[in-house]
Amino acid sequence: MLKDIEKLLRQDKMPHIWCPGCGNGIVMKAMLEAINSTGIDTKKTVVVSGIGCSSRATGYMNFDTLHTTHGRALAFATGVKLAKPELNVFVVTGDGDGSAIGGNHLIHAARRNIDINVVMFNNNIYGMTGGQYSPLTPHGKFATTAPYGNFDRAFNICDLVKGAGATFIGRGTVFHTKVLTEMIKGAIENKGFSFVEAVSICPISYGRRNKMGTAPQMMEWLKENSVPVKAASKLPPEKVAGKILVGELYKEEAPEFTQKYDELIARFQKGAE
Amino acid sequence: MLKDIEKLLRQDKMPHIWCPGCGNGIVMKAMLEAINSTGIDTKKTVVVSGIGCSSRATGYMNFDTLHTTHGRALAFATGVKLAKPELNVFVVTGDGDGSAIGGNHLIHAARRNIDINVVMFNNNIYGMTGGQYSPLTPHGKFATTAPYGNFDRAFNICDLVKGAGATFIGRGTVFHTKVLTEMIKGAIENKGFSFVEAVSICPISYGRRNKMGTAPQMMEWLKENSVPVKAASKLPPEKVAGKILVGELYKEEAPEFTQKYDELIARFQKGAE
Amino acid sequence: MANRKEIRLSGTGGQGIILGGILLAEAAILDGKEVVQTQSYGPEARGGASKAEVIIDEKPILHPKVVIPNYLLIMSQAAADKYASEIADKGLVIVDGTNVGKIPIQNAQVAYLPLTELAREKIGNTLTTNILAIGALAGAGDLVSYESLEEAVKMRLAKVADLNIKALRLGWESAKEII
Amino acid sequence: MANRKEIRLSGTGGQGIILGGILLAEAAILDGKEVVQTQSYGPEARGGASKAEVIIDEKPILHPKVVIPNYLLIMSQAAADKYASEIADKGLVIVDGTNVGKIPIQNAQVAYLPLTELAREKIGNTLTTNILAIGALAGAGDLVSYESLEEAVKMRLAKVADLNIKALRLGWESAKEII
Amino acid sequence: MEKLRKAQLLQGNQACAIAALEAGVRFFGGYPITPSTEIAEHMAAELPKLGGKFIQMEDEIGGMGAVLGAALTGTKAMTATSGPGFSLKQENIGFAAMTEIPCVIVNVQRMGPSTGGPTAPAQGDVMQARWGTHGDHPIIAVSPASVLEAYELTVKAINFSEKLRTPVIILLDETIGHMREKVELPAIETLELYERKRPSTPAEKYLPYETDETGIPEMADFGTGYRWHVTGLNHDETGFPTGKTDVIEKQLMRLLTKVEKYQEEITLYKTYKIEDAEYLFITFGGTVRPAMEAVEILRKEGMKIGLFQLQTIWPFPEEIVQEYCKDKKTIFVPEMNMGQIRGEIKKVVDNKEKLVGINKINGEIITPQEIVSKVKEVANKC
Amino acid sequence: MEKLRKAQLLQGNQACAIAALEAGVRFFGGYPITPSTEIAEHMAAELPKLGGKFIQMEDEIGGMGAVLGAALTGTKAMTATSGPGFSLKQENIGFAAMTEIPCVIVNVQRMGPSTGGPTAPAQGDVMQARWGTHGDHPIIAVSPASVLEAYELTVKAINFSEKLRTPVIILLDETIGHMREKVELPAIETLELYERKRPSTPAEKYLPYETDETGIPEMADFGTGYRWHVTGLNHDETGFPTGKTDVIEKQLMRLLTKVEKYQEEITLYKTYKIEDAEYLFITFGGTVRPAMEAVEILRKEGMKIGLFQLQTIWPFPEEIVQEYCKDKKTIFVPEMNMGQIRGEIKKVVDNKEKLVGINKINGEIITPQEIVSKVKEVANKC
Amino acid sequence: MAKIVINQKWCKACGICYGLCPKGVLDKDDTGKVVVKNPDACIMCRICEEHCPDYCIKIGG
Amino acid sequence: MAKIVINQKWCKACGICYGLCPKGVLDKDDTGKVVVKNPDACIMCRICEEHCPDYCIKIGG
Ligand SMILES: Cc1ncc(C[n+]2csc(CCOP(=O)(O)OP(=O)(O)O)c2C)c(N)n1
Ligand SMILES: Cc1ncc(C[n+]2csc(CCOP(=O)(O)OP(=O)(O)O)c2C)c(N)n1
Ligand code: SF4
Ligand code: SF4
Ligand code: SF4
Ligand code: SF4
Ligand code: SF4
Ligand code: SF4
Ligand SMILES: [Mg+2]
Ligand SMILES: [Mg+2]
Repeated sequence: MLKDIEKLLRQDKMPHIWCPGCGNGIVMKAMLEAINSTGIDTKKTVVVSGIGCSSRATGYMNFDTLHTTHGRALAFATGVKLAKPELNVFVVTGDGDGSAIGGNHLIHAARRNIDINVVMFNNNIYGMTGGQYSPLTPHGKFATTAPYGNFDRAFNICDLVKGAGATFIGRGTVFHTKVLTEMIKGAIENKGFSFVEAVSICPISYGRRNKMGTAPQMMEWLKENSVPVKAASKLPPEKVAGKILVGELYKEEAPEFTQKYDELIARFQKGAE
Repeated sequence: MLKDIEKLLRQDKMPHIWCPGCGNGIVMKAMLEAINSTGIDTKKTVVVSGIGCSSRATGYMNFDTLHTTHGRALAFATGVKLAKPELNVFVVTGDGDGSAIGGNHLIHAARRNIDINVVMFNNNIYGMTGGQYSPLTPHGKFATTAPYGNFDRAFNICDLVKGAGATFIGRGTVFHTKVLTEMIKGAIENKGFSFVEAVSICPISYGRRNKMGTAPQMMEWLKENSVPVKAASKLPPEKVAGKILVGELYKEEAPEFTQKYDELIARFQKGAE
Repeated sequence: MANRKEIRLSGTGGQGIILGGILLAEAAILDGKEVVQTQSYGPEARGGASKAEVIIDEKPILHPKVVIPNYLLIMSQAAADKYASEIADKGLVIVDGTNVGKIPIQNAQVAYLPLTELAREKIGNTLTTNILAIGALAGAGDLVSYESLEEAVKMRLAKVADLNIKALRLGWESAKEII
Repeated sequence: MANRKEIRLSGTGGQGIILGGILLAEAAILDGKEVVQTQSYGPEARGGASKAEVIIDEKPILHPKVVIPNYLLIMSQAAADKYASEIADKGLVIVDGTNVGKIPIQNAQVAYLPLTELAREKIGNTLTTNILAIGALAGAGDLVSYESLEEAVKMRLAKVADLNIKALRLGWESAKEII
Repeated sequence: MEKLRKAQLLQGNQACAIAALEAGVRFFGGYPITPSTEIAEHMAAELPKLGGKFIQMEDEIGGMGAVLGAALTGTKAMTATSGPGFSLKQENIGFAAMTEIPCVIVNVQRMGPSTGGPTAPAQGDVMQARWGTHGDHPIIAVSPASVLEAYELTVKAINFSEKLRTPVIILLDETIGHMREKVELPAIETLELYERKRPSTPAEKYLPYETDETGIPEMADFGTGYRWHVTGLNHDETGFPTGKTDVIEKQLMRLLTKVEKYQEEITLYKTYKIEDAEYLFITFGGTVRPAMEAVEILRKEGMKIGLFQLQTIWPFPEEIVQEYCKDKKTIFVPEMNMGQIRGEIKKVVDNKEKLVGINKINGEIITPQEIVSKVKEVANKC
Repeated sequence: MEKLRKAQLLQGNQACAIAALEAGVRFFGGYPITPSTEIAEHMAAELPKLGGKFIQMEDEIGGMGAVLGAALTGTKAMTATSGPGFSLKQENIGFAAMTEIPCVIVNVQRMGPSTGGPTAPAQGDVMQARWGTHGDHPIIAVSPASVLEAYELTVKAINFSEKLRTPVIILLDETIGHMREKVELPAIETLELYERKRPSTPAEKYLPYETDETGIPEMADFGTGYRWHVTGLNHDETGFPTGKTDVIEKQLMRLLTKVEKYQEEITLYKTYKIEDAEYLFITFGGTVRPAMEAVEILRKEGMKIGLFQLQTIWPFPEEIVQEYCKDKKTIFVPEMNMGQIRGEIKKVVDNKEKLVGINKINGEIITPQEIVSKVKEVANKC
Repeated sequence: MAKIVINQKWCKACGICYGLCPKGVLDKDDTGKVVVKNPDACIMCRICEEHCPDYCIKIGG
Repeated sequence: MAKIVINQKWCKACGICYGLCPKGVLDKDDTGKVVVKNPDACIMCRICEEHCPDYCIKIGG
């Protein structure tokens, strides 16, 4: 509930810079809800972001926050987490920030299974720079650099991080806020690399150019085009094709990177005694 | 056969710089065999590499060849192919070059399904710089920067490129040269992004430190630890676990990037008439 | 610098301020004038005040930015708060009375026009407010000829020219009235 | 520069040339001398000629590279082809006769020793050829004291010290003989 | 008289993109970044109409790589970016310099360091344009001061890159890139365009880095049977790696001096009211026009001051600047940085005391008034 | 007398790594590259023994990012690379400068441009160290000329970075990095170490970019409840983004002048036989020792020549160099590049004619003999 | 009756809350900002609270 | 009899060919380089040709 998480918000920085109807505020709220409900020590929590509209979230979240260079949040976060494994480390990233320029850090952090929780604010566009296509812009959609429709194929970003080695993967949307919050909670609870795709809406740089209507209409669209992953398995394929699957997509147990490192250190310390 | 491909070799640059027993020469030979047997126009063939022992292969292959910066072969190759789609474009890369520093270009080229054939010389190590661990160095193995055993997890690089969108994926080894050649042929025939993992041996920077013996012994190891993918499905799981699967791993039909672009251009040209 | 006209259009992101500036600038070109158009961008400005500037002169324009405007359009309260204080003596200010309260300017002529209301009621579309506004400013300030401005609107907004020309003319005339 | 001893060890990648240089250098330190050790790296050098250099002096060493060696070890034909020509007048050259043919040096003393053969036959391990070689060079050239060299071998090659000390001594003595 | 097109309102970034297309650029590889994005957007819209290719790569490094790959096929290729992206491109810019691949990089400067002020005007990347990549290397950089110059210098930049086979940097700044103004572009048929020299020898005899007295090797398009090798390693005339010290030195010296060799042709500059000037402004890019306005103001007040505008910044035209500085009482250097060009002038001016910087780094363009008051402050002291 | 450890044979890269560990570095994030890799390898082996962390990242950009993340937790952090990697790190180095995160970057220079000569000595990245990232920014760079100096200057570099909250670059070159020589390290207990200042105020009152007269803000470790915000955007004292021009200017001016403010303390140099010198060498890093040898040779022949060694290269010690140049007949500047440091001296020397470069870029170290013959050639002309 | 606390100052008039409210409790004013029209109908489902991107709505005790 | 063409100049003595030859046709000399010991036994399987990293062996017509 809002009143419970107000303490986690830098109230004096509000209202935030996001456009009317931008989904970023909703995703950020889900993050704060999840953090609040898991009861992790907020003094020992660090949120790291790259550059983009979404990445500005760090400015509003009341933790130690780090707004890095474009695409590099996970590299910085890796340093934070490895240097001080007792910290809870989150990464806020956009679809451009995290899957275009930051794609390499994403797959390698996943590979290492380092205990970082990534929330990718996926608005299917480069919002901050005014609407260029991103690796998650669907085929055929319009963008300022895709004036004839995008003919890149989009990543299924959850498939990609799975191929890379992530141990927790979930997806929610700004319509499905409860699921989204649950997924972020799942990420926090997973001791390893966790990835949550938060499907968001950008009425200004994406919706407008693609004639998707107002923010509430985009919300409606999300509702109609999503299927809970559990339900999906019971539905006929044609009801699932092209739909956004929401919920927990993958989970696996595997050794965590900083823990392995600390075991090595412990081995030396024992040796020294 | 060697005599058939000698014309594709820059004889005056031989012998090559690779160490005694290095698998790179074998992989390069498989590439030349495949190119030769498919009969593609060798004047219209460009091979692009990054930096590493393996990436030096471009210096010996008698095409237009481009030895770029570390990790960037696919970016350059994308420019070559898109600018002149009639060219046959190959990328030679190492496990470090292609999956560490070059990982992002790899997944994005796969996503776009651009018609480039990537052969990754996987010796599980950074050979050129003397034996640091790579993203494909198996967990627990030793390297100069992993003096206590590698505690990174390795990518299954074929899974990764699959998650990213590659439309042809195959694997061979320097022991299984026929399979390797077949896979590269398959790559050439696929009109889209193709990826071939060539499992190689580096007796000097990897084998020695990991007590894997001489080059013929490493060959033997490859033989014993590989299973053809077709056979694998019929074997009990315990016979397959930890083994290198060789053969065609994935194939899919999908629109190719430069072709889509050319269709757009054609649309305009028609419009102009 | 006598002939140099420094124009500042201010409002809030999404109000079409920059388009307004471009139309004024293109009209000036059609009039055979020299012209420069600039704007202040900024992610910070999302929802906040933003501005577009136009300088029109007979001779080549050196410094391309408005130093102190002779002509000022204020289309939102945020813009008023930020820009209302800067205006040349004897300058002209047009304020969208629908959105903006009284502003404390003494040294210049200030005209309050209910621009948004006019657009809503008389044109039937508040999206034309910016066109109406530049019509008003240009008309009152004698910045460009009406013909050129209409021509500019026709070129840029070909698909929706009719509606916008209606708005333009309304703006132009309502300003002429009050001056 | 009178006391400056410039030593070049040349051979082929994998022959342990650099280790040899390090051992010489560490022995020189034990002798209380100043010493610098460098080498030429290069991926190009894989399988080709490579070199390690040591400079020993009584006083601080300024320029850290060999300009023209007084002492030269040649362990492979590739190295001979590349480095045999450069030697100071009255210098000393030791050639592994097992691997290298005659070299055309006139201005220095050249000793052909079957180093690899000695290592194979007398030590039973050709991997000790480099140790044998620096023993020979140090012995013939009076570069460092035997004790220091043995100490250096013990420190660096603790695990396989015995075999290597055997090789070292053999090298040292065979050189002393021929000089 | 010069043939001109009809007057139109154009943005600096747009003018740059239009010029590139008209000068024959048929490949653009980039990554969006404020305040350069309009260039990419224009390219995305127009290139396919001309049979050219636009690609938005995964990052700036990839954009630069793609440009170089395309250039090797014989295509004129370009990218555009701003500070953070320019930093990322540096490694591959060095590759272009080393391998002599023609290409043009537009850097629409914004305020730095780091993310700084994405939409704030600045001129802080002047030295980076020269020294951003590792190792000694040749580079050319030009900097326009108006929308028309953005057009003209882009055409020149492309010509220089093709002629000298070297990366050329166009240093726009936010002021010029985002400004719209009236321009009358030269008629297309009046453009003088240059294409890299293709091999005059058959494939068997082709030595890709052999040169005649021009110092510029001929360049074969990939896919035409020349089967040559391109590497960023030290290489010899054949293009293959070498470790031979004399060969390395020879190739590098040619590389480093080839730009000097054409310096006269490359050096573009303008002067303003300089004939009787006792005082001088030296400036470039977005600070030129406020400084010109300052000339006007100061001259009205009786000060004999003129202006020297560097259009070509790199290689720095030392001799010409020295010449113009010689008999001046004071030389004022307005820059939206802390004195990067002033540092270069310092190397050649006879008396350093005469050199005065007028610097501004607060995210706004320097104004004529600020320049005037600084000039007066100093001049009164003299 | 100074307390020293037992003499030992150490490699330059190794000495640098040892110094870093002894000066308290507990995090290393890097990516292998010749000729710097030994530093990473040493760190990988030793850090876990000390409870510190080593990570080999996916590339140099990531390495630099990880270092900055670690530094924010209060850990002294370092990376090492060479030219191509140094180019890639530039964007994040700018971030460190802007956000004032202490960190040390070792660049073991190799021959450039581009891939160049990976194992060939060169000093071609001097200007890049200063200007490699976009925008005006502060930077400190030191360059050792011996294995002992590699140790000493690494300790200094770490202290400078902590004290001034700024990235510090150690410009080794292949010569020094790969050379082994006898060294007697100072006893550990004699090291003077410096740690960044932690906040003296409680979290509620903490303004992360507020400063007293030191000009250096206090820095809270992440995870200690200070809940502060770090951004590469222009920011105010609170650390949050601002668009206010006066605030931007104030913060940037502090950033840019903080290094100058401590210039005296930062400026390290050595002189050699300079008392009666009529001629002077000015040099740094790997060219110092051949030049010293040249001093010896030339003095034997009766030439009164001395040597000034820059240990701190950036900020360039203009005044001191000017002072030392003043009464000299000729100033010779040996460099393994085309005159990068010479360019800086040119800015301050009274008579440019007196300045003579001795440059070598063929992949081999410059020799005393080459220096001597160049000196003679010039001196004979005088 | 449900307590509905609105922070109009932060409201950006996006329309999500009154668009999604299942009970027509919320509406817009002239400028599109949220107003409470029909508080009694509120069923405290919190859909508005959860979906307001601007942290303007608090529902309930 | 199979034609076995060896290019000793390029051979780096890695041992792969004579290690893998199923028929003991190939052997090493003093320096480890390949020599043909038993040409008659060759079954022309080309294993050696395919696996020689240094392009030293050609088998057959
Ligand atoms: C190195 C670099 N390249 C490009 C940019 C410009 N840039 C800023 S944000 C952005 C894209 C943001 O897209 P996304 O990550 O999806 O975030 P959104 O704004 O959509 O939330 C880009 C390209 C930059 N700041 N730095
Ligand atoms: C930007 C950059 N970083 C690092 C290096 C150093 N480097 C050269 S090759 C290489 C690794 C090569 O490994 P891999 O790609 O596996 O090739 P291999 O040598 O094993 O065939 C590295 C790190 C470089 N040349 N450029
Ligand atoms: S541009 Fe899009 S993503 Fe950015 S703040 Fe506006 S609506 Fe949100
Ligand atoms: S180091 Fe390894 S990969 Fe490189 S040439 Fe030698 S054996 Fe081959
Ligand atoms: S809580 Fe539910 S019913 Fe009540 S106002 Fe909000 S959305 Fe409407
Ligand atoms: S959802 Fe929030 S911002 Fe949008 S209209 Fe409702 S209260 Fe206002
Ligand atoms: S072809 Fe077969 S049998 Fe003949 S030599 Fe080669 S490996 Fe042996
Ligand atoms: S495989 Fe080739 S290189 Fe190796 S020993 Fe045989 S012939 Fe020589
Ligand atoms: Mg986005
Ligand atoms: Mg490898």
